[in-house]
Amino acid sequence: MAQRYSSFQQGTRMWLLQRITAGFLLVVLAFHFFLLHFVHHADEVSFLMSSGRMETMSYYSLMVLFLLTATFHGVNGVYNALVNQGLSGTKRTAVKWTLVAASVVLIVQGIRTANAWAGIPLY
Amino acid sequence: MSQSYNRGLIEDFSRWREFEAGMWAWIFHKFTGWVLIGYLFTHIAVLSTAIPASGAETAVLQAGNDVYTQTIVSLEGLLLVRILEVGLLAVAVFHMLNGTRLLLVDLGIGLDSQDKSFYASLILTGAITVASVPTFIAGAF
Amino acid sequence: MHEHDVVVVGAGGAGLRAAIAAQEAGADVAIVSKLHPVRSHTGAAEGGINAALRDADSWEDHAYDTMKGSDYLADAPAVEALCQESPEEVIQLEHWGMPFSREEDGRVSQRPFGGLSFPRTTYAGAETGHQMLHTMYEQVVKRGITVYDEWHVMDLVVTDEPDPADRTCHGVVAYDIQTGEVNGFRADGGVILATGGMGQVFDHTTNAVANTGDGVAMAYRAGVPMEDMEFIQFHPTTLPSTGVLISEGVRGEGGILYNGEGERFMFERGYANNDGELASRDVVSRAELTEVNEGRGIEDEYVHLDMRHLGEERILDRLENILHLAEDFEGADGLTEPMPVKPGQHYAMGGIETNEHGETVVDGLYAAGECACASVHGANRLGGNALPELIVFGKRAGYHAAGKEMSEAEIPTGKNGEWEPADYEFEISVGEVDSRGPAAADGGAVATDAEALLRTAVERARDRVETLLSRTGRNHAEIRSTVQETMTANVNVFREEDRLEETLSDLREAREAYQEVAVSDPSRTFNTDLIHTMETRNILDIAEALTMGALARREFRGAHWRKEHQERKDESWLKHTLVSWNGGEPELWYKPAILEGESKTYEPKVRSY
Amino acid sequence: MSTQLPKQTEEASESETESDVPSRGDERRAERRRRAANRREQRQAEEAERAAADEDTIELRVFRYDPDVEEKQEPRFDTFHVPFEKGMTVLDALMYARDTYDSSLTFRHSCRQAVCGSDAMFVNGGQKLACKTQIGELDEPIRVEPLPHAEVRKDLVVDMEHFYDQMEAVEPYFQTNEYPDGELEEQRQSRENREKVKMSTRCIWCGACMSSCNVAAGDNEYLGPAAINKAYRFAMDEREGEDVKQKRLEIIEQEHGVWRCQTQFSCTEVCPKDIPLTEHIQELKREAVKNNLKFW
Ligand SMILES: Cc1cc2nc3c(=O)[nH]c(=O)nc-3n(C[C@H](O)[C@H](O)[C@H](O)COP(=O)(O)OP(=O)(O)OC[C@H]3O[C@@H](n4cnc5c(N)ncnc54)[C@H](O)[C@@H]3O)c2cc1C
Ligand code: HEM
Ligand code: SF4
Ligand code: F3S
Ligand code: FES
Repeated sequence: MAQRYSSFQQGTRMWLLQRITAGFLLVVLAFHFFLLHFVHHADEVSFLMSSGRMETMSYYSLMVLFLLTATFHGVNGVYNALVNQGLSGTKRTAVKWTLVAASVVLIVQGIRTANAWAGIPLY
Repeated sequence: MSQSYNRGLIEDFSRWREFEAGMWAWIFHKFTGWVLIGYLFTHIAVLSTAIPASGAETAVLQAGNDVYTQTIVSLEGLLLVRILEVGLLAVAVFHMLNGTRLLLVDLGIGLDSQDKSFYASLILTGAITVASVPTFIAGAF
Repeated sequence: MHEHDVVVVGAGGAGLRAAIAAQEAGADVAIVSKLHPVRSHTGAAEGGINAALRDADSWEDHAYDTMKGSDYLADAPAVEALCQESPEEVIQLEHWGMPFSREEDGRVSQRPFGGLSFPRTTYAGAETGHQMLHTMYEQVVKRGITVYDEWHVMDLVVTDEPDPADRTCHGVVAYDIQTGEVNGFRADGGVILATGGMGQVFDHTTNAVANTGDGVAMAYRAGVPMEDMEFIQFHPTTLPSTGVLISEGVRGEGGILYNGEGERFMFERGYANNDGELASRDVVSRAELTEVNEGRGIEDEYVHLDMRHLGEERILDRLENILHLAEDFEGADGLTEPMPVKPGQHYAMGGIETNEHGETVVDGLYAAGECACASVHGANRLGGNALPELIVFGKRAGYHAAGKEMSEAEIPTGKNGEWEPADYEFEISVGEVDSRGPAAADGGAVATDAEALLRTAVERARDRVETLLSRTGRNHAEIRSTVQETMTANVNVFREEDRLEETLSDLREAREAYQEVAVSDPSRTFNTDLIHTMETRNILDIAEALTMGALARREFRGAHWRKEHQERKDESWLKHTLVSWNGGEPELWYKPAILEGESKTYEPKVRSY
Repeated sequence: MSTQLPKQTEEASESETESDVPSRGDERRAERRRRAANRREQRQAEEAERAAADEDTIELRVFRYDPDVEEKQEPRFDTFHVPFEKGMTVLDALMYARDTYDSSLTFRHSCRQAVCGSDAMFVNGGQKLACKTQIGELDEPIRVEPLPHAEVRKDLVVDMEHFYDQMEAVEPYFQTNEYPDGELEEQRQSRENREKVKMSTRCIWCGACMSSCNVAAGDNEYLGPAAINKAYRFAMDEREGEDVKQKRLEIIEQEHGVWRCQTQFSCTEVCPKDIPLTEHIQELKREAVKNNLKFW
């Protein structure tokens, strides 16, 4: 028992993370929808309004976290679905890294966008 | 388990008719999950127009003539987009509700009424979607 | 050709236990079974396993109950072995993890059962046999014992000496159901038959479709006598369409039997004025059939078992599984309607003659379980005594075959002890129709060295398969149902001389028809048509020997009721009936029952409870 | 109607034991065979017609396939008309069809009382034990197929090897490091604990659950609900002790173990023994997580 260094096996960790992110997303996605469709209606959206929200540090970090968790949750979900359908071997490795690459692109692009609003010059 | 040939070809058995709640839930959850991640990519792509927009003059921004605002406004002006958005809402709401159901199942809560909670998710999704149509369509005409 | 020290035929409770024991004793053992082990009919047993586990109980009491229950036709050395070793074997099962029902203090539960003087029936819910079978199969997996599943054993490979006592068994020939391959299994240590019951001789039985008594018939044709075949236990409450057993629990809780006229016949017709529905199995079975035969049955077939008056609450609490059984297998709702029931064949007390170590008269051939007759059940089996028989005698046979040192057997086999020829002349000829056809084989072959013997046996089996597949002729299903119908009509709970004779002639006809049997499915893959055809041959042989015994035994003992002979005749009938194949000309003979036990003699008393 | 194949004479005499050149005797026998086959066909046709005309018959559509027989190499469906009786099960109907119309109709069966687990099939689109399924509760025509996602051997018989392998992959036998000292002394087990494992011990290895699970269909190595349930049966048995439980958790936590389950619930729906499979799988997932969290 004690000699198990990695306390969490891959399967356990991913499974648990998928649930934890789901729990988090549940709250944030609800908030997101509420804010952007019910409080502010779709036809009122403009750069400045987004920008105004994004300049608040808490909102900014919440959105970045939202992006990270959603990306993980979604991509990991897709990966699981494929693996469950019997994806294995080299194909599986290929798919895995493609998904990782796509996630990185998504996250980078997302953060750049957020920065653009927040006025952080890193984009 | 593998199968030596496709037995489905011999006769269409409309097997899905026999699917039980849990199976439908699984299929819908998959479908909605994929739609959501697909949308996430699209969403970020659209929002990225904010990057060039941020270089625009304040006046331009105030007038809403920047790339970002223009993109959004023109998109939101399309009825199709509005309808798709309602669909997206439905998909998201179902995924959230059923996701909650799955989280409960993972915790071992309410396994006996897993079918009822699936039907509840469906009904609630429908209700929420219908109720939010006015909000979503607002200003589209 | 496959080679192992010990080959066990059958993977029910007896076969699995034998294999485990042989392996423990150091032998290289293989199991050959026509069903995957977990599909064996041991899984159907519900009630429990008798074992004297508690301080207030003793093996002696268990032995006494068993002898009494057997109507003094069991052999005391076997009964005592059963009762002495059952506790240890049950604890062994517990140590292997079998999920027994438990008492408050964590010990295994025991319950009372008919004919027992102490509640010593150890059980696991209403699925004792299932749990036992699976627990033992788990041990087989753990030990890595080789299992050839879905191999149908066709024949034993036995030398051809004139006297069965000089013969030696060298292995078996089997047919691979999956591929159609016929192959030999050589076993120099021994072959253990554990092929279970023979319920398919009757058309209404609690037994599985696979219970065709193959082992008994194979051993019979190889020269081993069949013992006490006329003793068949019938269960009074089985569902008419499938034979699924409705446990005695329903009557125990107060369920009532009604005939077609709505009479509570057990009382109103005076079958059992004191006990009514709770009279012993044979009494109730006979009462039900009398009602049906006299025209007071329902649809001329069954009677009603009604439990509605017990109330939904009580039924759901104590008899819930009965509701499911009636619903699933009969489409009847026990809460709103009475359940149809009729007597069904349940258990064969007789079988392959063995001693208390499972040895038969043929060297290197063993038998254990329901196919064997050691004999522990005599004329009537007590509920809960079959499962311990599987593990006790399965283990003994396994040890013996693997060469473990065992005590000297006290029960003689074959004509090695005291015996007398039968005093009965059959009007109908019995046995092989044409003793020269391939099916006539005596189990023997003209070679002496094992290798050659096996080779010829395999060749002969291949020929048989080829012949059956290539010719046209009758389908076995008609023949099988003829046998089953006549047996059920004439040799079940009621037996009268004329009708038994009639049955012998029906069987004769069926045998003649079988000469022309053919298999219409030409496939080599999973040819169940072929398997069933071979099984039908076994059913025929068994049915005949059974009927012969029933005709010869002119008394009423245990499960054997004769219209002309309404009492137990201890002076002349404290003896076992044996039928030897004799190369196709069955011979009936008797040997005395052994009533002297280790320290006491079991004096026959009137069997009343 | 009757779907009995005319007997393949060539096929049947193809065995090595018979000579290549047909002798007169062979011809005569072949002729006789043909006639017998014709007679049988006729009889069956009549029987079928009679059955079809009868009000109270049911229509059974049965999947047929046999790699060994030319006419059956192409999978197809055969129709049988079987007289209906109250209480009749799908198995009874199949047996009737086999014994009356076509003795080559092949399916596994033995106990007829839902304990041997031989006859799980795909009936009207659901995994069912044929012997435990009342005809009266089904819509007609009744379609009977072999279990999906398993290799078909012949007609309704599928290859169970893979299922058995999975069952045996979880060390499905009791293990403990300590036994009670006394002779004839049993291990103690509380009633609660026996109650806890009770349902899981009821599995009859029918394979219905495995066949219904889409994840198992996609991932051949997935242990599957029945094997996981088997592991549950031991992992939750208090008699085994903590260290053994640890080992058991490691088995079910492997790559193709519990994490594969996507809570489809179809296994639970089809299990003829009403074993709450999904619940057991979920409980093992939580056990595994808890077990791992201890070391964080
Ligand atoms: C419904 C029911 C309830 C019962 N309840 C009880 C009870 O409560 N208590 C009790 O003590 N007893 C009970 N019995 C009796 C007891 O269960 C049986 O006597 C016992 O299980 C028989 O076990 P076995 O190992 O001899 O045979 P089985 O378990 O029948 O096994 C036979 C094996 O032989 C194999 N086989 C057969 N023929 C061949 C062949 N030709 N080639 C290869 N393999 C072959 C089969 O595949 C199978 O594996 C009950 C019986 C029934 C039917
Ligand atoms: C709002 C709250 C959400 C909850 C409660 C939730 C819950 C879950 C859960 C529990 C699963 C795991 C299903 C399983 O493995 O059995 C899952 C899968 C998945 N989720 Fe979510 N989710 C949420 C939001 C999202 C979002 C925003 C996305 C998109 C980015 C997403 C995409 C996916 C995908 C792709 C899967 C995999 C589906 C599959 O198995 O094919 N989810 N979700
Ligand atoms: S768990 Fe249920 S469905 Fe699965 S094999 Fe066991 S009995 Fe059959
Ligand atoms: S159907 Fe399969 S996905 Fe899980 S709940 Fe059952 S194992
Ligand atoms: S025949 Fe045994 S389970 Fe159906």
